[in-house]
Amino acid sequence: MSETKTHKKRDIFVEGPIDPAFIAESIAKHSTKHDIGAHEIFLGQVRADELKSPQGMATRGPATGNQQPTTVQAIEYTAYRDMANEQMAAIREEAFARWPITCLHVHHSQGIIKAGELCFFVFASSAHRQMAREAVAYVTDEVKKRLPIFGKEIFQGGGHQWKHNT
Amino acid sequence: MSETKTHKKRDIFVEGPIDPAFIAESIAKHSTKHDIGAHEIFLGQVRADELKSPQGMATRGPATGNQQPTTVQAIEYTAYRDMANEQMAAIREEAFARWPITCLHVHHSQGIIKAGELCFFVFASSAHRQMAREAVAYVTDEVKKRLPIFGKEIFQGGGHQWKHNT
Amino acid sequence: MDVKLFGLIAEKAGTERMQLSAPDTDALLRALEQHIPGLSSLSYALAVDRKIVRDNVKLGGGEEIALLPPFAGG
Amino acid sequence: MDVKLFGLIAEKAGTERMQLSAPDTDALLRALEQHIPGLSSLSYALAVDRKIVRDNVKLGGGEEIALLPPFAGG
Repeated sequence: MSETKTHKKRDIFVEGPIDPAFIAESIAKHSTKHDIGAHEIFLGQVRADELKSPQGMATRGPATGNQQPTTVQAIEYTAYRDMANEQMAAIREEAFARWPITCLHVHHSQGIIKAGELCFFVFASSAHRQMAREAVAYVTDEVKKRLPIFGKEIFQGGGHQWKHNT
Repeated sequence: MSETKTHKKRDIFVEGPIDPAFIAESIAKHSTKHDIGAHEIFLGQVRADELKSPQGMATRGPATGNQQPTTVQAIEYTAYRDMANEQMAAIREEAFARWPITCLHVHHSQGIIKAGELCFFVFASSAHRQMAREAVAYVTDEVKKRLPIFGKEIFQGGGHQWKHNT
Repeated sequence: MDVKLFGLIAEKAGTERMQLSAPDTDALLRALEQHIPGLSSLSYALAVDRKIVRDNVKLGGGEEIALLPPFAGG
Repeated sequence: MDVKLFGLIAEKAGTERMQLSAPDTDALLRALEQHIPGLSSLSYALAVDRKIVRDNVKLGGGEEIALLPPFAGG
């Protein structure tokens, strides 16, 4: 990837869930790059987590309707978009400096993403598998740590709590 | 995944390249599994490698037409299919024994796969990212080491040599 | 200056934006804790011009300020 | 017994199948090296009933035998 492309202003956010057809298109675009031998992809999917303890409810808002929320029905993602994109640009440069990868694509959802839907897509390609593998692991972990993205877990039957990465 | 499913006879081989649309379908099928939070995917793509040294030609057959083959145009994959599927079943059991993954899918091409086309697809899903990531790395490496799959690199302008994993 | 609020903090404050003036980030945080109920008991970070700031820094008034609750991307 | 040949070895032998009889794998390999030009200088593994065998094992005649050049999957 050229310096120009690396520094290009990119917006990783997409409205709503990530469509598997979009992932297929993204993969297919690489068929013209004949120096690529390996693609590594990470996808985040919204889990229908069960609420385990009442402490978990400490931060939820006033329950509406059913007073016993149980499982996560959806996550509503919001982001400090400008800062998130700047952080992502920094992570991207770190990844290109560290591994000889051919390309790197990252997308994250905004808005309401239901359980079973995809909210996060990290995709790296390289000549050999080790580089793409390590780059995807690094980028996935750093995005979770460094990007100001907020997730409101919405419970079945009403109520919510704020997710936080550990 | 249930014991029965783990031991089901599976055939990993597909004729020709792996279609990105097939990958999309495979991803989409997991939207009903609400305990999945992470998918990790590895894809192998045929590289148009350049022939670097005359030693590389030691095993190629009689050149036809052009006597100076340069880059790999395609790989023709053949396999000892029964043994490969048995080895894959063993690797699958090792992966399920070692990581709490929800599912694991592996597909490999047979026949002629052109540069830029996909020949190998490894896909694991789990609640959290670390397990799927490690399982895909393990399965990818073990498949390359243990499955009797053979690759004839066909050069542009004629001639070929036999690929071998290092 | 304009302070952006996100997630749980925006929820507690009942708004995504607040207008305050302060000479430095320590003073700004004291003002924010007065305006947002329970802020002092929450875990958050302060960003000045889209960078997280941990020590006290002077503010000119033109900075982009944001209060960030724990991250949850991915 | 029926011996399956693959990849480079099938190419050298000019066939994907060979009929030979031998009491054990060592004797079988000697017979194969006589029939396939240059086999002794190649890197290969022998599989008996779809498992790679490194030591000499007795053969009853009903086994599935295969000669495997280096693997190239993935």
